Amino acid sequence: MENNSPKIAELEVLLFHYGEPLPMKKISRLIGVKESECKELVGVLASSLQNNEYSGLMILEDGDAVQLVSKPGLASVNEKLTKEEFREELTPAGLEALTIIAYLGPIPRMTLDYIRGVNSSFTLRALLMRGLIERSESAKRKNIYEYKVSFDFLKHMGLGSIQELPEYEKYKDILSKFDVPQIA
Amino acid sequence: MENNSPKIAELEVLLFHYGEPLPMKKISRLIGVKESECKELVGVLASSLQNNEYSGLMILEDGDAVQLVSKPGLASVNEKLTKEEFREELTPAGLEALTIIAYLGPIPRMTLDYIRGVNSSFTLRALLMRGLIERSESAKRKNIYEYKVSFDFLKHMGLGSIQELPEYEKYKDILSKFDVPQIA
Amino acid sequence: MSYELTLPHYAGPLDKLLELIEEKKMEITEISLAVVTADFLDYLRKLEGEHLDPILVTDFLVIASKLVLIKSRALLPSLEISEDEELDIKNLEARLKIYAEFKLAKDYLRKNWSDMPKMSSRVLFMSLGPSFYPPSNLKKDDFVNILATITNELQRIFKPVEIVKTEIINLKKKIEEIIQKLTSKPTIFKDLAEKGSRNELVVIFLAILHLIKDQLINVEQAKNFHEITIVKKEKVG
Repeated sequence: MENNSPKIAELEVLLFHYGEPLPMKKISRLIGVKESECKELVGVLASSLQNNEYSGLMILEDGDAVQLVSKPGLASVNEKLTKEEFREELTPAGLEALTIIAYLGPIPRMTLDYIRGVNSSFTLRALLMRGLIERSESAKRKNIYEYKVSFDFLKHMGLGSIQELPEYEKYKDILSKFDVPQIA
Repeated sequence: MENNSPKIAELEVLLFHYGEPLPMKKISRLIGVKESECKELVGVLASSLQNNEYSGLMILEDGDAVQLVSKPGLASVNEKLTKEEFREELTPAGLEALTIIAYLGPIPRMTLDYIRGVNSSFTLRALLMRGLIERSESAKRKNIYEYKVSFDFLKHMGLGSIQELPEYEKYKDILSKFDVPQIA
Repeated sequence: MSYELTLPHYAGPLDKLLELIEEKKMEITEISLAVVTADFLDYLRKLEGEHLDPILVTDFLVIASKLVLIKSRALLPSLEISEDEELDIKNLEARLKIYAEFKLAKDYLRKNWSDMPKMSSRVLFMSLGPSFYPPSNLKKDDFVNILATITNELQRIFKPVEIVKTEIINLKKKIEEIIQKLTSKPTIFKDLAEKGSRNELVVIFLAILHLIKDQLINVEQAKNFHEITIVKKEKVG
């Protein structure tokens, strides 16, 4: 295997420069590698940062995009740097919706309503406004929005990716286990 | 010698966060070490980054100030990203935010978020970087920024003033009714 | 926003249902759902009394109507129900089980959530200053189109809430009607359903369960598969 380190350094520089979550597609194009290879590079950089105790940085990742952030363990310095405007308190309805979206996302509102037994439109709107979830048009069905948690959600939870949620795999497929009829 | 790695990681986070050159004095205060010790930490971080071929970052020391920047060989990929980003047309989110700011400006981010039903932080930053909007501190409320379109933007659209926007009064009226409700 | 802001301490209908079943130390089954139906309706009436967000009350009523269907079948085994309704019953069971599963996950999120983010990131292009890059995909006329879309969407979202769907008839009115219709002589239950639609039957049942709670009437069912007769209770004293 050829030496990947220059590509990995380029990847880190891109994330450092851009600051916000950078789509994997863009990264692949900019550093001139295939998307599958790009995922690998992200993995190498992530574990290199994680294992380097001198480094205060880490990778956030959701499959589509990557962001460079500070490690959650460095609470004392983090406290001094974080502005009050980033404070987000959760209501019970917000917590409930976020939990289901975190594990099952991307999901349409209908599925969320079905599981919660309530109409979630205002809760979703509030979470969107606060940047804790994102919506995008469903790949399968036009005019249907799907919701998933955002990178900011990961930052409040201190998680590197959604897969780090406990029992993620168990919950991910929960709907199929209960013989739920066709919803959304 | 005690284990310095948490302090070094904190130092990196500080530099990552501020971006600009930080005086050694400020660093020592923020991470709670003596200035002499701080110099040592900077030295360790600098050589750790230098020797790590996976890392695209380095320490730049200028007199008494320290900055985290990308390694010199890697600047071209950043330039590519910047150019691409600004050459791109505005996204639907960008167009929407810009329009609301044009008709309602100066408005705080909260009002924009409320009307759009999604968080606008990233979109606002992108519009600011493109010089299409400007921000200033609210005259009424401290620590609240308000946004309005830039003079350059108006000129580019062939408008002498905001009032020349099509159906300005009508839409300003309609949108003003949807201002954020006064809630704690 | 009212849902989020005015009701932070109110649980949703499934939450309440689960709580009632757990109080009775029962598993989630059709039987246990029938058992807690009256308690659920009782709670719903309390909610209504507090003049809460109509959306919340509607959410409760939707679940209530399914419960009453379950209860109806438990009381009246001869009751014929459609495939859709059968599915509805099975669904409610499944939904409640899924909801129960998510309770643990919810606890995890609650415990690990930090109001302030635990990680920080940099803003977009932190090291660059602003310059001028006007969009070429924006013409003056586009403004009005964009604004029309936004205002339509806002009006759709903030329109006055339809309090209860047409399917769900106003409970209190129905209760009054039933009381008026009730004479001292026995009335056949099905005579109460004027149009005889399933939904109306369900609502009547709901109303009757209220009345049972109020001890205004007695429900007598001579035998399984027999029709229920309703007698107005004589006021004592």
